[in-house]
Amino acid sequence: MTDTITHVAARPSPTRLAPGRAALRTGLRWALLGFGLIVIAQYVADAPGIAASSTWGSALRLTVPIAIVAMGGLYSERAGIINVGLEGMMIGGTWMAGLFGWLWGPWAALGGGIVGGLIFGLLMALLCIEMGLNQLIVGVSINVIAAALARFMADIVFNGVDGGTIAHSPRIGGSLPTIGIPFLSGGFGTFDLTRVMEASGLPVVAQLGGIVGGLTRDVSITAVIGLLLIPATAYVLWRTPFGLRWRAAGERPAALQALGGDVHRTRWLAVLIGSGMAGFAGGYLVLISQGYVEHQTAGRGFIGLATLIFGNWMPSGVFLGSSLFGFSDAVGLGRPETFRALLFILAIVFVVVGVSRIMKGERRGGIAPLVLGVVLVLVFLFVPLPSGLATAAPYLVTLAVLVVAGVTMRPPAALGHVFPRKNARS
Amino acid sequence: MVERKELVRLTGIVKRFGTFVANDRIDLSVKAGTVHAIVGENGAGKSTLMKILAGEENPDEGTIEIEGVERSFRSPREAQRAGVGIVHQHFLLADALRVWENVVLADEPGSALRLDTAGARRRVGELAAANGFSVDVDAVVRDLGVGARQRVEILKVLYRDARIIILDEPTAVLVPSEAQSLFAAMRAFTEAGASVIFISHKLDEVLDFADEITVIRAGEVVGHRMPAETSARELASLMVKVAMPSVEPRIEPPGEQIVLEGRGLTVGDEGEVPALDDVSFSVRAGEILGVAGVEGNGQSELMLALLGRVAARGTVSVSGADVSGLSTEQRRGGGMAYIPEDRHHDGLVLSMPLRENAALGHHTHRPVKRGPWFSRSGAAAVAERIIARFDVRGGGPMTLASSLSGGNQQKFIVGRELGSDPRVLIAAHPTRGVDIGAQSAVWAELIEARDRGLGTLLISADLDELLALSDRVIVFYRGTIVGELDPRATDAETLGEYMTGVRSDRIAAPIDQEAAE
Amino acid sequence: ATLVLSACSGQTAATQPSGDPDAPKIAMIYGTTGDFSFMDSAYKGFTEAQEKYDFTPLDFSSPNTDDFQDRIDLAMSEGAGLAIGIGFQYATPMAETTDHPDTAFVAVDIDKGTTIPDVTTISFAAEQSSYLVGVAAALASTTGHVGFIGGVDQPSIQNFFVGFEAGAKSVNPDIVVDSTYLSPLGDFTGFSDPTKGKEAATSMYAGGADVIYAAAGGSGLGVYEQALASSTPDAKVWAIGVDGDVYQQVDESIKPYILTSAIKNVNVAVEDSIAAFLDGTLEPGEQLFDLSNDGVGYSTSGGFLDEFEAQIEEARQAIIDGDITVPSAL
Amino acid sequence: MIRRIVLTLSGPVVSVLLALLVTTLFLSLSGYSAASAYEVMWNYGIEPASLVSALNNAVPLYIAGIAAAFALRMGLFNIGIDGQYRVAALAGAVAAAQLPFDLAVRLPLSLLVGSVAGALWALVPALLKVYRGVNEVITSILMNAIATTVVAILLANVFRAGGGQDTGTAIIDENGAMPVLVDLGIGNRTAITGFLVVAIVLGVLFYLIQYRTVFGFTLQVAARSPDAAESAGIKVKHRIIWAMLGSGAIAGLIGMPHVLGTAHRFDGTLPIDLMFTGLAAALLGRMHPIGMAFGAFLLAFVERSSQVLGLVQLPTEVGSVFMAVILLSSAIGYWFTEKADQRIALWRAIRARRRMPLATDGAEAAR
Ligand SMILES: Nc1ncnc2c1ncn2[C@@H]1O[C@H](COP(=O)(O)OP(=O)(O)OP(=O)(O)O)[C@@H](O)[C@H]1O
Ligand SMILES: Nc1ncnc2c1ncn2[C@@H]1O[C@H](COP(=O)(O)OP(=O)(O)OP(=O)(O)O)[C@@H](O)[C@H]1O
Ligand SMILES: [Mg+2]
Ligand SMILES: [Mg+2]
Repeated sequence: MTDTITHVAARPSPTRLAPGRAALRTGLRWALLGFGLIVIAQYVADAPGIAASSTWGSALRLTVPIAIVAMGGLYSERAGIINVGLEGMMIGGTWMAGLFGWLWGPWAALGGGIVGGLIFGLLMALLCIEMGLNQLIVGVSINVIAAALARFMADIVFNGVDGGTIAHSPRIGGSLPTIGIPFLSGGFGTFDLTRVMEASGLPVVAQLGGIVGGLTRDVSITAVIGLLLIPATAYVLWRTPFGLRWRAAGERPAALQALGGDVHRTRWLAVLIGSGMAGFAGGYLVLISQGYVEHQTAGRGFIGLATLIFGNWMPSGVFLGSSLFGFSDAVGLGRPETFRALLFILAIVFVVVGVSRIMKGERRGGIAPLVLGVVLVLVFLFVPLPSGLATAAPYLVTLAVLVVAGVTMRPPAALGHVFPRKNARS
Repeated sequence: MVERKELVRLTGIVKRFGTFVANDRIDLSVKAGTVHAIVGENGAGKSTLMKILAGEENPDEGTIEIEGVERSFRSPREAQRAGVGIVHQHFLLADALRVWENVVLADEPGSALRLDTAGARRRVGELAAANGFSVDVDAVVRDLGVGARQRVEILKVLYRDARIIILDEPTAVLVPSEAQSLFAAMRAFTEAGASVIFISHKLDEVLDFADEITVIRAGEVVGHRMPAETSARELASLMVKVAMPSVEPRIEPPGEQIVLEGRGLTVGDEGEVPALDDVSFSVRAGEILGVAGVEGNGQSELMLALLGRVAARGTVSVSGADVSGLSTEQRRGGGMAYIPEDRHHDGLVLSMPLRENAALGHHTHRPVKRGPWFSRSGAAAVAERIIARFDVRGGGPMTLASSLSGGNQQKFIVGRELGSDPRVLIAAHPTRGVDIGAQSAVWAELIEARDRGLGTLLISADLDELLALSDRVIVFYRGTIVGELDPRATDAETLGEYMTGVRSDRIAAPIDQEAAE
Repeated sequence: ATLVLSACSGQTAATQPSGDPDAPKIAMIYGTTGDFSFMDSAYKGFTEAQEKYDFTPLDFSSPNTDDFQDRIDLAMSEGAGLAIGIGFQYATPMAETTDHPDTAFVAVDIDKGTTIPDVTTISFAAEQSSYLVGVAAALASTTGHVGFIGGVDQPSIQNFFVGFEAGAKSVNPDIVVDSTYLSPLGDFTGFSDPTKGKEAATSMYAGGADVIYAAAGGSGLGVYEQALASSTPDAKVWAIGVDGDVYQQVDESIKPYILTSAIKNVNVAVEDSIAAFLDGTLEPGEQLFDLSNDGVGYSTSGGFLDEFEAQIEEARQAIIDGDITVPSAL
Repeated sequence: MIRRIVLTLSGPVVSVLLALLVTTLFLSLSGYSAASAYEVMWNYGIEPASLVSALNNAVPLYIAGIAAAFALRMGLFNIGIDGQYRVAALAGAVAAAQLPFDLAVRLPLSLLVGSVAGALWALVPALLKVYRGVNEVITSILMNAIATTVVAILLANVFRAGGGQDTGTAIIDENGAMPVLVDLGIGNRTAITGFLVVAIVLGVLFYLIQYRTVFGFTLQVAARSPDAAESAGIKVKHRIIWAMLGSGAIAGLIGMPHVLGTAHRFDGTLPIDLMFTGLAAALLGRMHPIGMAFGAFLLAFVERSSQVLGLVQLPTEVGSVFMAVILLSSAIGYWFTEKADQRIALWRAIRARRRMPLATDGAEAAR
């Protein structure tokens, strides 16, 4: 997660998809620094939670729905359609996943999630692309309608059925398999090395075992699918003809049209795929609670939207943003000292970033992180944190990183622009 | 001339927008291997006709024949398949995408699951090399200058194997050297058997490079000429009922008082090669100081620095008073006026009516500002005055700026900026993309303001304009002034040499520059 | 999809409430059902009463938090003989509505010790039931470490924690009691976010707690699911439910992990007041639902508490007798 | 002129009709009787007490709408209104309860305190946008969540005065509360809140600032063309900050009717969703001060009248569905009327041309 700090401004399509040598080296350096800090923080703050497999497992599971819904947003926004309706699509996803899952089991729940998202994606595409209505209005309306409809329809469909009420669907029987890496985290009934490492209590070894084990043990297949959607999307975006047209539709639709591309079809596809993904994220939540629970999206659609912007409309950025969020959320749910440990890590990273920027001569860019870092150090040392603060951990951390990162946001140039079907003038 | 095969024939093309007839029974025939120029005033219907040929608009009547086969294009794609390619008047490039991506867009090599990136880049690179275009295929379009962008547009056409290449006002934004290489490329296309349809408001180049000329007025074809048998004067009289723009040699010399002065102006972050490097100059009352230079050599930065829109080192003074510390608003209040490079980008708010546009820059004082209030009637009166005095046609104060033609938009801006009786005018490309009627009008206004004592800094890519209007010309190259010339004693060729760095009066400057890189 | 939906729809268009027109009208005014907690419980009491007694129900629910007064007025203007308000927010508007000769008021889940003239106030000693499940948790814990997950960090939920902690400490003074709230005061997502509930439980179980008391509405579902997931053949962990008997509500696979539930009989309170109103015995004044009158309690479904029954019952009796005073956050 | 008026009016009318149509369709498909639902809603809605209540409840929606519109007209989507009014309501409630002044001073001061708190909360996204280029949507979303937590902590540890389940701040006595504007006295509870005056003043101010001042003009220019604005000497960064500050200051007043008029304290259970409903009102009213007033009233009316849906055994959610559909159909309604208008204009022009002699040609028509 510390890598976010180095996350640079949006670049146009990468010349190569896999990170280059140099990028790998910097990545590795930051990962090592991060790991070192975690080890130190664990002892300084006396917080075993910071490197515990449970925390890292939670972080992964909390990251996934945000990452997926943000990727869904990426689809439509990269095509030029602002998607404020992600929350609504996600709600649609949870509802339909509840229905499908109840009727036909967990796999169907995932399909149902997609269907639920698609229903609102269709609406959005129709209104925004075909009719050219204001995309903010449509997005806001979709959120309001989805919430209202979910309850209204739950009253009709789930209420009165055995095990269902207006606020939840009957329980979904069965669950999807979880997997682990053989011999590392006990996948397929093999030996679980990381668990032994974590239990050993040895410095470095235990932490490594905790982190790796947490990230790889008993990972649900939905999470795997969800996370795979990120590189898959990156591939589609940068390496397929559709991806090129998709980006062009969001940057300069008139250019696409003039070359014979179909802007509307591209936008339709992007919005539909995106809404399906938002719905899928809803399905993911439903499989965790083994059923639809009203309001269970809990604003994750909006967090997804924030993550999408945080990630600068890039799949990699979305991944970093959502992991940052998911990790701090997991930490916030844990014991107070774990949160203090995170504070410590952030403080040190900010100071390092600040100092290195100042040494490189970027005085103005260096001051903010340095000051923030020093303040955090002081807070860590002298200020008892109010217990309630932990619930805001992910928001505070994200905000702090935004203040420090200094990313130049580069939204798709035609984001929000209506592109009429006929007589289009650029 | 040998009789050539007919490649394109348009017959009786009619196009209506609502009740307005943009093309009225137009006939046009283009022969293979020729450059066919189309001229006509702004709004005559040239672009519309070309869009019809390129499949972007459907004609209401009439037929299109390509190589004798009648076609009806339902989409740009069908036109491309038939060999028609168009370079739009306003570039249609996605800024955030790379050059090769812009070129192959919608005709990507590879399969649906895999874009053949390497192949695409190679192909585009080869095309560029074959046509003598020096563009980096991996460059992001955002970082390119106008000339390079235009080459990308042409690459798009070539990539699709067009045999009928439409260039809609390609030279409006090019400096002479760039234009020359464009003409060379055009020749190469025609020699390879393609036809070029070429729209321009610059009659000289039309006469020089076209094989045939068609004149359009108000949607109708009003004449068809061979360059050898006609003159600019005749073409102009066919197009519009105004005289060619011309400037009388000035009788009175400019005044002595210095109204605008820059000292050591430098723009650019520390540690980087500055975009504007230690530039000093002065403009006297009643003088027009021309600035020549290939686009991207610091002229834009100079304007922004003078206007106070970018952080710059050095000093700017207006009528002797140092304004370096003042905001744009204060500088304008102190008598600075500005005709921007790109009227759509920062000259007008296209989605607002002329009334509001007239108030731009005048919003700090009466009659627009009354107390804290925005006076609608005051602004409307200003707009009325500009419209009347500068002969802006196309609407009244409540007309949206976007619905005015380009030339009229330009006249409106000139009128707005001169209307406040400024002491200093910074004017960039004041007649870019404007028909000759409007051009005459704008020139006349600039001269008249000059004679009233206005000091003008005139930046233009049109060297004829520079030479005709300026009292002195300074040349920019790589952010510095490399020469100061007397327009009466110099010609476009010499200017070009300075502009491209072949000549320089700045001692040791080229070496300096090289060292800096 | 709509066809399927209307096919399984249980509702029909009823323009008028059923029952004879002369029957007394009883209004329940409340927020919205689906909180997995006292709203649902109250609604259950209301619907069950409709089956048992003859009256015309007026069902006034609203998700808004600024129209409590409106709903009281509505009940009165619709001619309700009895208006039951669910939630402490009804205390103030009911106190301010002094003139209600034709409508009796019942306010459910009001703070202990609140008396409003001409209003029957019902309060629950939730800390007492929480104390008992705290005792149970401490007895069942093998690690000497238990946990509490609250939905929203607000006094009514803190009250559960206070009682729980006191109960656990009464058995084992050295016991560690973790606590987490899923969302801050004013943000109700903590009651409906099973994903977060589950992750909070994950972290608590991993931290060594082997019994978790979930007072978190719908988020509790995640905690129960996690009890199953965190259990290993050699180390079983438990979850404790709240409000109703959670053992009866969850899936078979989870039942073995539900140690007990702290019960708060809001439905009984609603049903009782309706019955009392109908036979004319409803009196204004405070009614306390506590252990002594089985207004609160704990469940024994599943039989997991059998071995500790004596100790829990002893504590229960001590509370009833006043030998133990359970601390309260209210 | 008449055409313009008819057109402006037909937008909302078409919207409501459309919303009725869609909701009816929904109810019928789900096996409910829509007619009976509308009937009870209408009958209850037009009772004097209901109308007054809708008017009172429309006030915060209207203020929220103005707050949203104030930023939207500058092209900023202030999705942080939620957090801004939450923080402001706490600050205002504390001020109204504690300030040692008479009503005449205390009330305006408390409102001011709320406004300032809201503006300060909005300043964070504004500064981050201007100096760090961070999109205001993301920071606003974060600031909302942070507001909830910060307010909860402050309430629990500093300002809480209530006991038991009451988490509220100190009670605001009549020296700090908003007085009733006028009690119509037609039936029970027909007192109109004094906040109506605040709303009207805000509406007028909004109109004057946005539509009539040079400042409003510069906002518009900065929103539509930042470069043209800069060239004309308008500092876009300053406009962004002022627009967000203005929006936040207005947002700071959204919670005040509840705090100073209904609950007489801040208790952490502010009405939720005021932001989105207010945004809906703004969008319904096309961000025009009068249009938004209609929009806010309409939404409040539906909200109030859906309280009686229980009488016909319909879930209250029907009201929410209806409101959501109205919002959407408002957009569609305007779309329809605009299309219709274009059609009519074209048709008229063609007719006018036919009647004219063919002397003038296309070129003239273009000019
Ligand atoms: N999409 C459109 N809708 C309505 N009218 C249009 C549209 N496009 C063009 N016109 C009208 O057609 C006329 C001709 O436009 P066209 O673009 O062909 O002019 P042009 O000859 O290219 O002018 P210029 O020299 O300025 O480029 C314009 O005056 C305009 O009024
Ligand atoms: N929205 C519009 N409705 C009607 N006519 C329009 C509209 N936009 C542009 N036009 C007309 O279309 C014609 C051509 O438009 P185009 O975009 O080619 O600009 P232009 O006038 O040629 O500008 P420039 O001179 O800068 O190249 C203009 O004469 C203008 O009057
Ligand atoms: Mg043109
Ligand atoms: Mg032009």
